[in-house]
Amino acid sequence: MSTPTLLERYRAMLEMRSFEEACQQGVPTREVHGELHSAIGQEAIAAGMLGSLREDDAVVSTHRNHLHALAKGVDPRAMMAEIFEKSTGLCGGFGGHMHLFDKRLRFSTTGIVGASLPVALGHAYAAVLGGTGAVAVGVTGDGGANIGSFHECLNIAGAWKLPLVVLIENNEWAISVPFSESTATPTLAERAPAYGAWGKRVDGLDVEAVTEAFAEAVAHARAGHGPAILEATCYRFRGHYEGDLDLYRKADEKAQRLAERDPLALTRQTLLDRGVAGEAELDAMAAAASARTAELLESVRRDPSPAPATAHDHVFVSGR
Amino acid sequence: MSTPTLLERYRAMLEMRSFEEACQQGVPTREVHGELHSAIGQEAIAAGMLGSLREDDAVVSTHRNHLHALAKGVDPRAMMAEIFEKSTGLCGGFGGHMHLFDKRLRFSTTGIVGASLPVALGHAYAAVLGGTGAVAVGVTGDGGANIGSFHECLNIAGAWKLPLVVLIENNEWAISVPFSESTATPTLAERAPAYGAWGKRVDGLDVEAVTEAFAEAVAHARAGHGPAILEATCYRFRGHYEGDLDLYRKADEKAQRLAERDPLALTRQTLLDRGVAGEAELDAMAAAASARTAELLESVRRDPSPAPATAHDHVFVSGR
Amino acid sequence: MTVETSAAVRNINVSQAIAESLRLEMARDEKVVVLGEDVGLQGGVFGSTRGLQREFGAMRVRDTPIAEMAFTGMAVGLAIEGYRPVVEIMFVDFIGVCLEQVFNAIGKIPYMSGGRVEMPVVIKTAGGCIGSAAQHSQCLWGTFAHLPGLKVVAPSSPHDSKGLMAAAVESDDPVVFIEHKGLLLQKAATFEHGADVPKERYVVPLGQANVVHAGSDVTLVTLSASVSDALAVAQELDGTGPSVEVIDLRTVVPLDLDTICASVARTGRLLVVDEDYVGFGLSGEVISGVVERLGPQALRAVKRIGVADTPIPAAKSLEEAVLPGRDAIRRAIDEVTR
Amino acid sequence: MTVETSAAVRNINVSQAIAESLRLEMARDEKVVVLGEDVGLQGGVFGSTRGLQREFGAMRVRDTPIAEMAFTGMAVGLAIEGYRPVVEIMFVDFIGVCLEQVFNAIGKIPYMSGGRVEMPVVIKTAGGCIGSAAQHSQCLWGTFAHLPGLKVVAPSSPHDSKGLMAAAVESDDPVVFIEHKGLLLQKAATFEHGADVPKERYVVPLGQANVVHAGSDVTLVTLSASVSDALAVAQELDGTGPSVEVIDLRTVVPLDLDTICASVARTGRLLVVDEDYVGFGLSGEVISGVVERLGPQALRAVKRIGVADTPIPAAKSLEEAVLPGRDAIRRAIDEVTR
Ligand SMILES: Cc1ncc(C[n+]2csc(CCOP(=O)(O)OP(=O)(O)O)c2C)c(N)n1
Ligand SMILES: Cc1ncc(C[n+]2csc(CCOP(=O)(O)OP(=O)(O)O)c2C)c(N)n1
Ligand SMILES: [Mg+2]
Ligand SMILES: [Mg+2]
Repeated sequence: MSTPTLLERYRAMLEMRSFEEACQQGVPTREVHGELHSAIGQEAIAAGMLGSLREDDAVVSTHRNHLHALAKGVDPRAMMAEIFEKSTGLCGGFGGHMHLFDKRLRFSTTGIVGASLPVALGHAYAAVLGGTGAVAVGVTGDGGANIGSFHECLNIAGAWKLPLVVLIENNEWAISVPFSESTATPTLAERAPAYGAWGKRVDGLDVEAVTEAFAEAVAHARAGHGPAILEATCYRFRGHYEGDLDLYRKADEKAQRLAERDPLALTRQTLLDRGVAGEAELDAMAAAASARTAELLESVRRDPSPAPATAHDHVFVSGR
Repeated sequence: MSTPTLLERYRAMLEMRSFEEACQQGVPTREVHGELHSAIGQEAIAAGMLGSLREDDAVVSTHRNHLHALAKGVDPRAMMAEIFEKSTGLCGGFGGHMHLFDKRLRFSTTGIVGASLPVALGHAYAAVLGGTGAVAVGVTGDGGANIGSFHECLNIAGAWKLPLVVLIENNEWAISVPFSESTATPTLAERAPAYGAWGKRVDGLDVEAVTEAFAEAVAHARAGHGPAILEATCYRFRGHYEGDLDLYRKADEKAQRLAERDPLALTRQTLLDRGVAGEAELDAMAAAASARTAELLESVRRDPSPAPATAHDHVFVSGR
Repeated sequence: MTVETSAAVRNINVSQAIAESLRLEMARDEKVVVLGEDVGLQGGVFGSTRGLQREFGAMRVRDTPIAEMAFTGMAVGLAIEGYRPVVEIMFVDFIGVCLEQVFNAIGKIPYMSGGRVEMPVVIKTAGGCIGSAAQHSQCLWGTFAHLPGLKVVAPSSPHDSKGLMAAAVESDDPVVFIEHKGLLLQKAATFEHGADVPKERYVVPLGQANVVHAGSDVTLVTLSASVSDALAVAQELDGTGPSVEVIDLRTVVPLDLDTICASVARTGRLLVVDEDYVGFGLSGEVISGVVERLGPQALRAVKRIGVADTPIPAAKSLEEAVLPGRDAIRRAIDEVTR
Repeated sequence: MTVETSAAVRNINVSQAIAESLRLEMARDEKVVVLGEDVGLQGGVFGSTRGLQREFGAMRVRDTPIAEMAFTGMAVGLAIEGYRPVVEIMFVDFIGVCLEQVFNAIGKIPYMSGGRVEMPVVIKTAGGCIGSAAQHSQCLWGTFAHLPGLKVVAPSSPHDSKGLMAAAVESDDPVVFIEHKGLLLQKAATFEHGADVPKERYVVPLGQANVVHAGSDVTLVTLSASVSDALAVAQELDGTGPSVEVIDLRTVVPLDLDTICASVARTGRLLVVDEDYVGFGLSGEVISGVVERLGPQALRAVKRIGVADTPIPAAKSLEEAVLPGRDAIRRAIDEVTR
């Protein structure tokens, strides 16, 4: 594994942003006819994961999962086709945006808050059983860190010294409930001692900081020292789901965050400040990412919907 | 509330022990035809609760609940009748030993591990809603502290500053699984900072130490400072339930604990050492407790079983 | 028992009807408290608690962390203290994390206490399909109904939503109140039955089904969002096809077998339309209940349609294939009257 | 498919039969792992995993903390990694804390993944009454059967326990395997059917009911511990009363309606005896399934007995009153043959 450069991470962030924007286009058209949860504003976290994970490491994500899938290497076309409810999708259109499964890459998601960590714990146990040296990353939001499975999984991982990395994307909100009102402590990372775990809070808008902290967390788990909690702070740029009126947040707070704390803009500025690339090069990079995604979307849109006659397949893999 | 003297606490412990021994008698006779969980060896904890609680404070206990009920002031006769499956029981014989409910005293229990704390949290919320100044004590074992509800309840109590006292009876075992193998940290009290809670570990065989620590925990909660975790260490003197072969624990470990670390013997020795009472007086006190309980048992045994025709009553309190 | 006042009747939608009902209950009885995720500031993700926090304060209408075990279990302590908690579990699919509190505690404590402890708790939740796939589309009323001690309600209209919620809150028994997401999002003006909602408080009693369309050839038993589909088909067939009696159950527990059997005794044909999973649930209970009461010989034809033991798929093309929509209802009526 | 070898047949009890089956499966396939509370050192609170940890080590037979969400959810990750986890939930009543993992993940992932991810998971648990009241006495097979994607097994004898556990472990579909506490504690010598257990591995296939007593007047459908009661009554009536065909379902999902209907087509009378709650569950499904297949006119009488929608009470006098024991079976046979 070679660690991507900042420029490469920036490119990944651009691709992630344009992927999310493409998905949004399916909502008003009802090509995506259920809820869609966008991770716009949280790209630096997923981009910070790049380079630390092996193919046999597991990542288990949540309802807000697209960027983790991309970071794990899931095929974007199959993903987008799944999100657009196509038979060519990652799961043939049966799962949809909240339920992405890639067995080979050990990537999966769940629409139930808190349900990601137990699955990740199972991967972590498998790594120890098989002596593979793999780790398992379980993702949760700040809201999800208050549900019971968080505790059960971290306690087991601590007691059994399992290679579990709990990645908390603290975007300050769980739907309409602010982090500060739902949590007993000012940070989530400070829960680590309760589980004999490694813990760190990192600025999740700073892709370099995330990269370093995530690598450290993974290294801790991979070395057999037990679980790690990495809390990455960020801000939910969109409503909870596309279409959420989002009236419960102060409009000016949101506007300010979008204007001043956009991880893409911040990274771009760093690249410019350091002279890694110029405006034109970065603009071209952004345009290329958009163009590639637009092409992808156009292509996915031509795919067929799953055949109604297959709707009762797969209940049992044995066929009965 | 006047705080009982050590001698009074010792008397309470004697009564608790003899209560538990009386209950055991129902097992071989099948008067108690389900599981029975004895708290022998854990008397100093319940006796340490005496004097700190008001009538409108709530106590929510577990499968190992008799002593907490006695400490809360539940009528021993109604309790024993319930345990012996009599129509005169606290719940008319419908609940049994694991399901004791005394609405007036705000005492209840559950047979499901971890299910006590959410109920206690509800009482704590009621205390704040009503501005009563009451507190709620939720009891759990060491094993029960690893289940998710522990986390959910302490986090909420911390975030909302609710008067919740979590009393952990750490008797070193959860059925056949030792505390040290199932828990990520050496103690449970050290989890307190993760919830912004007060936390303390106390020797649960030392009734004076428990008294002081429990009073402190209750005072913390009652003062509106949020939750408290009190971990009282002890040892399960009996099998998990009466009839458990208990082959998973080293026989000599158990024998030694019984011989050297019996909370009743320890308290008796303190009383003797301090010259509070003499051997004869303490023997007489023990004999009196046994005699009273024996009488109670005899009386309860004469009570009728619930009438089979009533078995479908009470499913809905509205009668339909 | 249903008070129908012609004055001050409005067209409001289901979420407004529920919020209005809760408002009236909270105003009548200060012991009513509402707990759940996003029920306060936002007024519920479907708006069915909108305005309550502003009116009654953040203590009585409490936004909770995502911790269903804790806040559902809180209802038990609150009930013992004399409160009447209304707990919202956002989607019924999430019951998997707190069924314990609902079925082993709330549902059983009245019985386990020998009738000494009441559990006047409402578990308010949303079910049904609106495109969000296997983990956000279930109905699960059959799951709750199988477990003793729980009343189970699933209204089909704004009118019934308001009146049944009043009944649920005033009930001393625990009630699982399953709103349908499709109905919650449906515009007021588009309701074809139960669209008029009196302004004042009224109660639609638990356990009384509603014959929403009279008929003589087939008894069609259904509930929740399927009622409008059944009605539409019945109306379409009026005069031209079989005469279909449509019964809206309103409550799954208690199940109003009296009304169902009275109808089947006339029609001899029973069709159950149920958006929940078909197997081991409501449809089997209705059929068995009728067969037990009337005897098998009283029936000429029996059928049920629903989600045939398949999780709900994501793609719309697949979702439509598993749901019991109007076409499926038409075909089923054909079959039982053939 | 059932291999019955006369050689090396022994009388062992149900917990030994299950432990033996798991031992054979673990020896055959190193991907089989067992997780749960007290399954290792103690060998299970009912002894049904005894000896496994000594033979296969503490990693493959793992004592877990009391954290059902975590260790049941672990099965998902393990299955994705190619393992075949057997998860013990000590009493089925505890499913309330981890139904989420079982019904939204294990049961639905094969479907949600479009058939790309298998869940060869066994959820092994104990149900039934042995005197421990409302929270430790339930059967709940109806609950699991209502939820798609789960096979549900409830054996009645040592023989079937061993063979069905082999089928469950080798199944690529998730299986909920509900042992009966009464059977787990029953002495080997007292089993009157299925007492002989071949020493070698054999499979009793899922979905095939067993006619344990032939008869011509009534079809009695039952399962688990009720089978012995039904058999006893049927044998008692042999010659003197109605001729009762006793069908042991063995598996609730798949439900062997072929065997049931073949019998009812002959007898015309159906009696379901079910220790689970009566309402909205197995008994309704069996009756409706038969009525749908054969038509109501094919039936002369139908009845079901079970726990009539009441939690299980503590006192023995009450417990006996709610359970479908031999007297209740006799009365029910009387009724359907009257
Ligand atoms: C058990 C459960 N409870 C509630 C929900 C509904 N829900 C979905 S996402 C969400 C908020 C999650 O907040 P957070 O974990 O902070 O993630 P974010 O949406 O901010 O990324 C809620 C309450 C759910 N899916 N599962
Ligand atoms: C959710 C749940 N899981 C498992 C059990 C079975 N069980 C009952 S008591 C017990 C051990 C509890 O250990 P601990 O909390 O330490 O209490 P102790 O018995 O030592 O007093 C277990 C596993 C249960 N009742 N509920
Ligand atoms: Mg968040
Ligand atoms: Mg313990």
